Amino acid sequence: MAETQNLFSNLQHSRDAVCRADGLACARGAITVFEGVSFSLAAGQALCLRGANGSGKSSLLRQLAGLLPAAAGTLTHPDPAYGTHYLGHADGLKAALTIAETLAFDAALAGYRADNDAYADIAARLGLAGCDWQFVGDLSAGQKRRLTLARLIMDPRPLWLLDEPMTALDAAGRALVTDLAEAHLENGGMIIAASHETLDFADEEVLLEPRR
Amino acid sequence: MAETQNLFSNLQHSRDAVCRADGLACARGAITVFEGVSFSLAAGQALCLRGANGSGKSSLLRQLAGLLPAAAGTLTHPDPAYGTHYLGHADGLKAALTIAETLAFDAALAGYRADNDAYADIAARLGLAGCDWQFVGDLSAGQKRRLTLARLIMDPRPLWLLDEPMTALDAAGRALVTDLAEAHLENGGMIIAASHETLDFADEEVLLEPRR
Amino acid sequence: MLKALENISAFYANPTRFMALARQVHRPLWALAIGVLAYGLYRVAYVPADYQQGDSVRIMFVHVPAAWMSLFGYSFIFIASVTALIFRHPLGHVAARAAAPVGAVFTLLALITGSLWGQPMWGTWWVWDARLTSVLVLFFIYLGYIALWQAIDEPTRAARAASILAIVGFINVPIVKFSVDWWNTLHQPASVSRLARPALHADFLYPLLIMGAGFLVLFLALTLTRMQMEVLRQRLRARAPKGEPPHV
Amino acid sequence: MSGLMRIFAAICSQHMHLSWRSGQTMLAVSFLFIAITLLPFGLGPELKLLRALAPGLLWVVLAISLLTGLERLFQADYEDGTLDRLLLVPLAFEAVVLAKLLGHYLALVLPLILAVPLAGLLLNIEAARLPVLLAAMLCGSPALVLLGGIGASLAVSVRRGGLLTVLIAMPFYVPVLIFGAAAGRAGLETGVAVGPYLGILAALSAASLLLAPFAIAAALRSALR
Amino acid sequence: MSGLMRIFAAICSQHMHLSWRSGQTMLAVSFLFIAITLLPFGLGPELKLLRALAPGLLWVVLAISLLTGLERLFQADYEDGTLDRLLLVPLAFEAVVLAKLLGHYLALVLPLILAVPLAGLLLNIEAARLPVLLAAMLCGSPALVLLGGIGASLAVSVRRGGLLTVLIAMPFYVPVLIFGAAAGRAGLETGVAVGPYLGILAALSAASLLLAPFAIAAALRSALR
Ligand code: HEM
Ligand SMILES: Nc1ncnc2c1ncn2[C@@H]1O[C@H](COP(=O)(O)OP(=O)(O)OP(=O)(O)O)[C@@H](O)[C@H]1O
Ligand SMILES: Nc1ncnc2c1ncn2[C@@H]1O[C@H](COP(=O)(O)OP(=O)(O)OP(=O)(O)O)[C@@H](O)[C@H]1O
Ligand SMILES: [Mg+2]
Ligand SMILES: [Mg+2]
Repeated sequence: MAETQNLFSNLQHSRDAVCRADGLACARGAITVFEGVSFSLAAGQALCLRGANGSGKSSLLRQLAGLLPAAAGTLTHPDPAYGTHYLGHADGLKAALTIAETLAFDAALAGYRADNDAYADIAARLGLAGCDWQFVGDLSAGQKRRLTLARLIMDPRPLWLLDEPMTALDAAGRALVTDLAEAHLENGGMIIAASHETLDFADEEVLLEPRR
Repeated sequence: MAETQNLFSNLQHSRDAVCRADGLACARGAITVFEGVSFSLAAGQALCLRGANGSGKSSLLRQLAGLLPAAAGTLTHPDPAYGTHYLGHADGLKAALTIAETLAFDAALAGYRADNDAYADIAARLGLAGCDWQFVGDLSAGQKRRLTLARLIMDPRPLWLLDEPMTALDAAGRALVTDLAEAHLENGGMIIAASHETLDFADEEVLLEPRR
Repeated sequence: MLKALENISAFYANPTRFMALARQVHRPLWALAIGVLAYGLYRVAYVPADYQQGDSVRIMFVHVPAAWMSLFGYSFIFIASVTALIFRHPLGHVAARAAAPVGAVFTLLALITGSLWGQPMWGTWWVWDARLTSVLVLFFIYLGYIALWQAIDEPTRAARAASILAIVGFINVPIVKFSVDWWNTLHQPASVSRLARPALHADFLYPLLIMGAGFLVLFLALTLTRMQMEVLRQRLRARAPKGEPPHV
Repeated sequence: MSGLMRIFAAICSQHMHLSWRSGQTMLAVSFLFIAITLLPFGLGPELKLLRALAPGLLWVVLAISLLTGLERLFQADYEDGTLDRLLLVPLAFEAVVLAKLLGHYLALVLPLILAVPLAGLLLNIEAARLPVLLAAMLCGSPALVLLGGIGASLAVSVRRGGLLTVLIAMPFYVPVLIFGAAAGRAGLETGVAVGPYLGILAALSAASLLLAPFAIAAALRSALR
Repeated sequence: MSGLMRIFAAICSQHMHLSWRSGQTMLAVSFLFIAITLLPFGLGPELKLLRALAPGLLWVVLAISLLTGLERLFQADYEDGTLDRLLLVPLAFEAVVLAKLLGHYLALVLPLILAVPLAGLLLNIEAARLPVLLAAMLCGSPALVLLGGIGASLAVSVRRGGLLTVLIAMPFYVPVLIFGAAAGRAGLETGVAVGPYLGILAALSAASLLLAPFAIAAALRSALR
């Protein structure tokens, strides 16, 4: 995490934070997608959501981010507005901005401004070339995905919600995600990720079984 | 392939078809993404494109589909209008249609019309429930991906171009893709797929190295 | 009194109790609507032809109650939406959604009968008179509200969006009315004037009031029936096991 | 039905289906009425003035409603990858384009034109004059759609190219509007022959029909690169 | 600059930046001029008539250009996931909405209004009368943006909800248009006081400012479910 230390001196998250679900249920439209999901996560732990296609992993992540209300059960989690990163299927990138402009916006949403060298550093760390002229709309699928990781680096928040974090990434990209995740866990962060692949950084799993 | 045999009695593709690239180059914007790529593929063979993020795999597939012109070199391939399926990152699905309506459109683009039972069969084969009322916009990422596979089943074309075919799919979904691919190869079809994972059905690999 | 109202409303927040009540009420309500309307029409048939307007004055007995209902309908939607959104009364959305097309049809009826009346009275189907124009705008607000309900497939999302629109739109109605009045009194040429309205004779007044009452009961009956349909549809949806169509 | 015809029909009817499903058709018609309703607020409610301006206003409102709808004619298909697919069907891409334009015309433009008589009443055009206006719009509207389609296709690769569509299409609309409004006025004044105007409008439509599919297909192909 | 203010500024300026980068700003202004140019073709070129109608026409054209642009105000952010992100910033979502609306106003509406004097000259309004028109538009346009934003946010989860935006927003535009056009006419006739009209327009804007951010934030939140 050498480069990011220029921005944040290895910020430690509170060791008391928890993220817990108790008998959680999720309704989409008229359908109950899952029911009775419970888990508990303490600082420094990572959880991998598993389940067949359509079993409600993405929906659960949106519930944790406060974007989707719970149909039943209770959720305890950090205040999403300060404590949560949510990386979903939609990447929130603007095709008409350059990489540097995108990073500057990320910085501003984190409440600060850095100089161009810092942005170039971060882009290099993410394996992206042409920081100050490459338009985001021209990036390849994996390059876009890498760019979204910048948010995790630039804005330290305790809870990361990652929906299929390995999508479109090559081997180096996967290693990058794993590195970031491990450093985050060491600093006392929490991660909940949905994936169909094995995630090296996750120590626990929750299996969502579709209600039939 | 029991269900699809209702629609197509195991159509055999011509054993003479080839797909060949000779010294192919690709330019995007002012940048040459790759140069001097050559390969050759005969009926019944599958090729996996490999390469780091941004090395030009998706661009090469678009060239093969006739959507992007070659900057240099030659391409020999079946006429895209009759001979090629291209499944890219953009899925071409309409959120406001139901699954059955989507399948009916797929059938019509293949030049025929089937009855509702046939569509329900195909949806079941793809592991999708609620064929005649579920809106595509409400499907999960993996379910959408599965639905795009219907085109491969419903319209027999010799060359399949698959961009990251395993994205968002669970274990059953991956097995489904592998099954479809193997049946296609047995029938004399050709497949070129770009992926960061190992594809069981591909016997050859081409590595794209970014030109720096 | 307020407390009692609250209790009643809480009691019927349960859709099952509402449905039980509705089953008891809906036949008498329809009977009443048909009865009052029939009696009203009978009275209208015996109203003497107007010395100025001839028989076309009979349009009034449809037009005026329809116009009243257009305003009543939107107020009804507003109150139902507030109940649903702020007091979280589950039947509010159902009532608002059920009433919207009914109100819109009454508004359209007021517009059409007004136009039909305008042709013999003013020699034209339409004038940009203040009252007419504000009814037209009201009709558009209805249309937007209905379109919003239909455009969003997910029921809870549609319900929230529609109630936001209903509430904001209700604030807009008096503003439109007031601005249109001003616009028109400033610039309406004297050549087009509304018919001079003498104090209404009792021969006209009573049939009009009866028709008004009939329209009101008709509105309530139609809305209640549509509410029942809506609740049934929601139930079928909720009970549908996975793999069955959630909408009927 | 042959395979190619089935493809043509499927593309056309899918477009119509989506327009109807998403409420576009009803909304286009409402838009016409709302625009007609807004105009008197700006211009004042004098009937005579409105009547004199009515055919021209109706044409301009029709053109603007059309443009508003055209904006996303190819945009959605471009973004979600449907255009990629439609390039890989055994039908000439020009025919694919024509199928989409036809679907757009049937689903959105025709209902709009059929709503014009009622809108004309609001602006107080005499009922007897409406057939001429309607005929003029039927003759001229294909040109509006086809030429608007050129704008829509050129703007497609530009993100949020909506207003670009408008900017590109509007100059093409000028001749149609001039003759359309002239036909409408001729229909109002007895003794002025309407036929020549209708002929010119039909000729404009025919010329666009020959030209537009090729231009649009070429523009879309290059947008997909 | 404090963190929260920086977030507000970033959201606002990103919106402006994107509008400018994608050519929206220039296009909105061109749209105004093209619409103004098309109108005489539809209405016939009599100068006196045009002059009398000019303020009203300018208001109607302004309203329609605005609506055309508003349509996609939140749509792109909704589709690409930016709205999800903006719900997770340490700023009240109402303030986020206000930042976007302000960005939209500064990038698209203000340039449009500043282009009005030139357009007015094309329609032959006397130069001395323009300041009143301009003042009226400055007072009334925030209401148009804020109320249009309500329509845009309600239509956001609807695919191609563009025309729905228009349908919802237009009834709200009626009062602004009425008083706007009245102020414009009062500006043309000497002796009629303009002040009250401007006051009403400003009051409408202020009332919308109090109401709209809450309605929009609520609508967007429920769209994201
Ligand atoms: C489309 C055209 C018309 C519309 C939209 C319209 C609208 C309305 C409305 C909204 C009301 C109820 C107002 C209230 O009670 O506060 C009303 C009442 C009435 N209208 Fe019309 N009207 C139209 C045409 C006409 C015409 C042509 C006439 C007769 C020449 C007419 C005569 C009346 C009368 C006599 C009343 C009752 C007045 C009262 O109760 O205060 N209307 N109309
Ligand atoms: N219009 C363009 N202008 C400039 N560069 C472009 C343009 N389009 C694509 N590129 C560049 O072309 C390269 C190849 O992109 P492509 O999408 O083919 O990569 P890929 O191998 O599919 O990568 P991934 O594994 O991430 O999917 C990328 O580096 C991308 O930045
Ligand atoms: N608006 C809706 N109406 C009805 N059903 C919906 C709606 N939205 C989502 N669903 C259903 O909810 C289920 C859960 O979807 P979700 O995206 O959470 O699944 P997932 O576990 O992330 O799947 P994947 O592995 O494919 O990403 C799916 O079966 C989907 O069809
Ligand atoms: Mg998912
Ligand atoms: Mg790729």
